[in-house]
Amino acid sequence: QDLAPLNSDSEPDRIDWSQLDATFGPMPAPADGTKVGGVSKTLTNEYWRSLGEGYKSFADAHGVDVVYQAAQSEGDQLGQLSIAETLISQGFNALLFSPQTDANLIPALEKATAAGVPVVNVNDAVIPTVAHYVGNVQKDNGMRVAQWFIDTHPEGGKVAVIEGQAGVFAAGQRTAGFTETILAAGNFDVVASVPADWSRELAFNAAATILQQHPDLIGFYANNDGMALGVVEAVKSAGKADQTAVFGTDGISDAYAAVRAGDLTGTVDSFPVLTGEVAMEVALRLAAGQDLPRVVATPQALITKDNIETYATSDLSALRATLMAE
Amino acid sequence: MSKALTSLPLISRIRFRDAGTLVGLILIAIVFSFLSPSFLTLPNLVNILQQSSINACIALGMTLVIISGGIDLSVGPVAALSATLGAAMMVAGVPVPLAVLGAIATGVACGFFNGALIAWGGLQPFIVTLGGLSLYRALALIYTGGTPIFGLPGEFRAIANGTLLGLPGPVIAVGVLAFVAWVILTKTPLGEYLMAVGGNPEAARVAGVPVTLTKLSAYMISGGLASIASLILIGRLGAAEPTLGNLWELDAIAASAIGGASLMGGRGSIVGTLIGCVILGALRNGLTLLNVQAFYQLLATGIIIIVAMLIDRATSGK
Amino acid sequence: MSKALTSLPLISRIRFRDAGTLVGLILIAIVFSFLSPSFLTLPNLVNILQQSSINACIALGMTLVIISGGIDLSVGPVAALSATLGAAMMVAGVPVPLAVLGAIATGVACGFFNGALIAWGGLQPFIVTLGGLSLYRALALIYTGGTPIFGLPGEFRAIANGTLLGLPGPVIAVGVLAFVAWVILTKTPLGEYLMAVGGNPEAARVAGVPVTLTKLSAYMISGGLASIASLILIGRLGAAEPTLGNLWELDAIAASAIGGASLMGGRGSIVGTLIGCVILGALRNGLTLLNVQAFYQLLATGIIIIVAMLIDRATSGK
Amino acid sequence: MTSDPLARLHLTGVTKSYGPIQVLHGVSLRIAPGEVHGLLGENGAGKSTLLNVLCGVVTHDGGVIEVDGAPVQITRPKDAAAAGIAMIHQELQQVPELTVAQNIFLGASLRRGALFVDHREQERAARRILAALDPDIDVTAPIRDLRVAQRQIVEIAKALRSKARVIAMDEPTSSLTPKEFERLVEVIRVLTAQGVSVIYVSHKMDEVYRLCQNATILRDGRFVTRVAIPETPLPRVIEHMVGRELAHAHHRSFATDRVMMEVRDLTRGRAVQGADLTLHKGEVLGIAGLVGSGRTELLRLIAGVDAPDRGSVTIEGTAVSGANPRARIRAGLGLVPEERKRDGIIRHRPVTANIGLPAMDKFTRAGLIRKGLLHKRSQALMREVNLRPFDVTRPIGSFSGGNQQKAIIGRWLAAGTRIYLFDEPTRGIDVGAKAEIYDLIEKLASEGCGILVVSSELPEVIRLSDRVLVMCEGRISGSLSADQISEANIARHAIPAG
Ligand SMILES: Nc1ncnc2c1ncn2[C@@H]1O[C@H](COP(=O)(O)OP(=O)(O)OP(=O)(O)O)[C@@H](O)[C@H]1O
Ligand SMILES: Nc1ncnc2c1ncn2[C@@H]1O[C@H](COP(=O)(O)OP(=O)(O)OP(=O)(O)O)[C@@H](O)[C@H]1O
Ligand SMILES: [Mg+2]
Ligand SMILES: [Mg+2]
Repeated sequence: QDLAPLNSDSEPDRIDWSQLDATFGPMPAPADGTKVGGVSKTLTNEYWRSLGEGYKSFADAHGVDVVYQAAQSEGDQLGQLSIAETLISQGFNALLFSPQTDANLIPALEKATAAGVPVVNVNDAVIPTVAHYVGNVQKDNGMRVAQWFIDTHPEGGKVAVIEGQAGVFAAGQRTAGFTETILAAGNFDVVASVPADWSRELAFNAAATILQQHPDLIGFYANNDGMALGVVEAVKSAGKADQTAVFGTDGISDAYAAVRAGDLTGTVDSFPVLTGEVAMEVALRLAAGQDLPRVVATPQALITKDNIETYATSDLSALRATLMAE
Repeated sequence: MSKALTSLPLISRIRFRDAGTLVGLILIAIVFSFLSPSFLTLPNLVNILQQSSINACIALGMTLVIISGGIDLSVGPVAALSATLGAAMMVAGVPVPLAVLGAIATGVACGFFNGALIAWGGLQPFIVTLGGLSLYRALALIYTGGTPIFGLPGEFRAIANGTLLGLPGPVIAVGVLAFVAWVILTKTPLGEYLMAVGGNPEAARVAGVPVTLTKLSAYMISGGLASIASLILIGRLGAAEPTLGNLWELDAIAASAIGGASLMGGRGSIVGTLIGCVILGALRNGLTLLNVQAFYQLLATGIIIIVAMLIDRATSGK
Repeated sequence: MSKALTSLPLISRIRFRDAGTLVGLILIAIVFSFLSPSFLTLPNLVNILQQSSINACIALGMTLVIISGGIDLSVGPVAALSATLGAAMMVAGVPVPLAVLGAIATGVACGFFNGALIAWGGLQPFIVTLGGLSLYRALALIYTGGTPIFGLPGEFRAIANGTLLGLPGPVIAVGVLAFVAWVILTKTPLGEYLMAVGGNPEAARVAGVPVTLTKLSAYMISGGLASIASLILIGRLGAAEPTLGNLWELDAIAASAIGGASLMGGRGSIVGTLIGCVILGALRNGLTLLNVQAFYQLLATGIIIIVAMLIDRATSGK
Repeated sequence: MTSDPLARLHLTGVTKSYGPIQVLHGVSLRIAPGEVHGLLGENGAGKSTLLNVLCGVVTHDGGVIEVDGAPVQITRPKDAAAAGIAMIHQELQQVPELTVAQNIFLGASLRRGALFVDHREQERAARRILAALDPDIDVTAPIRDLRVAQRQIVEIAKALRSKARVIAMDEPTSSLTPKEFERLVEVIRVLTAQGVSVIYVSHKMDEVYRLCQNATILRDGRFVTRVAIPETPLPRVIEHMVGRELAHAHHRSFATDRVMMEVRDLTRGRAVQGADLTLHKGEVLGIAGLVGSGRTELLRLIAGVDAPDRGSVTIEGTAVSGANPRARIRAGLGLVPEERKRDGIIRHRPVTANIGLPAMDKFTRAGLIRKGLLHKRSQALMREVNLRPFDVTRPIGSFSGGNQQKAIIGRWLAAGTRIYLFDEPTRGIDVGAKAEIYDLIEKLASEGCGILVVSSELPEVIRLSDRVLVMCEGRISGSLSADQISEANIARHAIPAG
């Protein structure tokens, strides 16, 4: 059957991760010798490594083998395609793809589908024809930060966005979520929205320039944590740490440390390890023949100094419990 | 008889040169086939060729440009721009052959723009095509608004996904293009002009070689091949993204250099470049088969590029 | 008197050459100051200098390498490797000066490795440093496991964040380094050797120039400057990432080329390169001030690189 | 000015400036069909520039060019070819990776159909052209594998390929031996008999007297006079060129018994096999031989530019080893290479930099170059050899070939070299400067330097040498002491037996 092009943020056929057990019963035990292959975007970013940890911890718990491969660098689209194609020919029971772009893994997806291997698209870029997607709602990410500003600064003010690489889905959605929400509040002004290509250095430079021009800026929203940490340094060296809030995205460990230290105001954690576990669970359920909704939404939460200890736990089941409770 | 004798050295010299690159490929193949049983199977070899075909298509044009003493860093963005334009035409209902021609014309036009700045403007190729790298990418992004174009017609995709005699369509297409490039380089005046312009521009000018036209042709061919590569890719992907073609220039330059092209110009070989592409393709394929972690893949890529050059240098003499 | 007369053309020629680049800078500055009132303010100009300083530091080494007829694509990864090693030492409690020396030594060692393959191995600079681009990046990633190193000592960070006479520490540091590079290039035998080796390596060898040592020095200086740039960066950011330095090589090459260095070797100027860096820095700063949308920033970057080269060419004559 | 119906080529009032420097001031030239016309003048007089104008390599600022009475516009090399003008360039203009045949037909390749180069036909034609010049050249070999002399012959062949009505030859024999010159004479005879006109530029006055009917003399870019060659005695011609008469000097010897350098069993492939030689203080040792006999290679081995397979070089009692020119230079040795453009000059750098290169330490204090000292010293040296134009700050590439040679020689004087290896020292040097260089060599000898001179000009070898070694097929085939030196004796050893 032909699937409608997927928009992971708005697809109606969706389920929240917390409802999986309730709706479809407990995980069926995987068959002996089940192998799952994962193709990640890159390993140079903690987010994707954590995702792999999630795959592995869940797979280990259920006696499943995982192979987790990544392109040599972010942006290496053809390299990732080669990796995916090479994996398919090795006979996996399910595949987890985190594509570099919306399209670069399509041939691999088609090959896998033809071979009857279920493919789960895990986060970030979205293959429009994919049958199963696991990940957070990107747009919601920016909306949460915008909401924080609306709540804490009822008087409004100037804010700026530091964007990721031009043309990347997640960057566009996060920025749009933030900008639309905060502008809808009426009394906020997005005075700058410029790209820093996921680079801490470029983010630092852009933030320094923006602060120079708008000394009364009340906050920055950065599309990922690396850039946010660069912005934090620029804010500190401009002596505006008290006035200017800085938000990141992803919830990497350095961001947690910076939130604790009071440098970073907050980050939208999308819980990569947990996401990895959920994705692996979805893959195994599919391999076992279950029929799941097209999108399984994974949790995210705005982490600030106030609530950080609730989420900063290495105990995954405790974290699961906390998030389930929300 | 004397003629046969005198023409022998040239042939054997050329073959000898490419043989150096071949030795590198064979060594890599031997190592991988020992480490992974699936490496030396027919489907995997076809797979390697298929995966190398896009890089090969780009590298053919790159080799001609490098021989002419230049470099083309803008191939990836040129590919993206022509792919998105071509795809938009197809989606808008333009007949496939016309859209394909349109895409190729776009690539050739970008190449013309590069070539014009270099040949007439007298600017350095590196910097012109570095500017082009940003420029064409920006045009592709602006044109598409940053979103991929989906829904390419099935008849178009069938070409890229078909097979002939067990070989995938892209491999055959690139094979034909390589043959054409080889003929151009070794059998036509343009090939001589490229060698002359790259080898000794002053001598070329004095001899009445149309230096400007020659440079223009090199960049236009490179642009055209970039758009053909992008068509192959979008045929396989079924979608055209404005971000496609990222880092293509580096792979293509690496393949040309491994294949014996000199970045000082005047030297290079189509056969060598093709072998270079397969070396890079086999490398990536073998490392994935062995499930080598990404960081170590990167390490291996770096080491093997250098080792391939060393082997090549050692076997091909000075 | 005759001496004054005969030496005049040379001086005016050099000044004239760099003046072309300066014209480009002034034009860009005029355009931006019309479009944004905050562009031509003192704090913003200092800001531009500060933001250009890292690229300038890299570009100094790049210029020397380019003059010697080579190219160094590996500067970014070399910076990442030395930054992460240096940061790890500091975090482990090694005294700051020692850790700084260690970082610089790492950069110089990487440069030595590049230089050795090029000078002794006879490989092409482009391809050696392309291999290095993967190799050093992989080493930095493997060493750190891919995670940034935080918690740099405050005394170290104070250097990068301090100011002297109203100028930020990095600007002063790079200014001093630029002066040293200028002296090396124009006043020392090494400078003469670099020009000779880049201009005609064979003739240089016959004339007794220590070609191997000269090339080695160029790459070692470039490696050392890359690590100094990375130290400035991590001092400012407070963290050393294994992914830092991405695409630094392109900015540095662009700056050198805009500043008049010829990628064929034998020609280039420190002053010109510095102006080139400020052009690129001003460009990025101005586009941010104007809040230009991402795609159009990319477009403007491409166009301005090309236009800067055209202005430069037009004003500096042939 | 009325056009002369008899003239094959008529130039009037040609001017040319490079930026502010005017190098041609209204030069005129007239050549009849079938005439060989000499174009004479000192280094830098503007001969090459004039020919380059004629061939569209540089565009002139003013003046008229008429071919067979019709004015022609020449702004590109193609225009010159269309007007039936071909040229042999002073600096070899070849593409190293292309074959001999491809180089000969570069820019005018023979086609098979409209699209393809007919390599076979080109090779056949190239072989036909080369048959008269040097049948040993392999037309399918890439140019980079050829020696200088062979490459110069290829350069000649390039000009002969087209059916030109005028062939401009800019020092076509600067690397050739008398034997090859004779072949060229034969070729020119055939051409002129067919009505082709030849402009012949050379500093070898005997050649000019063999070939030319008339000559035009330039000085400092100005037309001086036109002379009928056989009727005008050589001293008159030289006076027109140089502006003064040259004293005819005789050989003086300063040779001593003290050994400066010993070369034993030096061997590299087939090019040089078991060469032994001893050079004494104050001695000028000539090395003669045919083209390809291995003289250049021998000097390169001695200078450490190429690595020998075996053998030793001992300078002042100390053995030097390895292919390391720098170590030889420190030991007091210097090579003036044959192929100036490839092995000699750094084009974009000023004369001073080119001079200072080997002996930077002499011009350095506390790590910094003493530019003033280097400048003064360069000026002093260049005044001695009469550099034209006298501006040591100009890039060396903008000087005429002969003046570049003077700068390269000056480099070793500046370095305080004790052992000079001259490979074709006066190649491309005008008669006046030639005398100056001979004087210079003699002066160096008188100061106790040892000098090796490789030259294909026998009169030069005889004029300069205290002793002559003759090379043949890579071996030293004969050694002639002062009283044995003669053209006949040299030729006897130079020609391979059998
Ligand atoms: N590209 C250039 N730029 C500036 N000056 C130049 C250039 N080329 C030649 N000249 C000058 O033009 C003058 C004439 O040079 P030309 O090469 O024609 O001399 P020539 O008579 O051929 O000398 P030679 O016998 O040494 O070959 C010289 O003074 C030279 O320095
Ligand atoms: N580039 C080269 N490629 C191949 N063989 C060479 C090359 N250079 C020199 N040879 C060989 O070395 C021998 C000696 O050449 P060399 O140039 O030393 O002779 P020469 O006497 O100086 O003649 P010339 O007048 O041509 O300079 C030649 O016979 C040739 O076989
Ligand atoms: Mg001349
Ligand atoms: Mg010789």
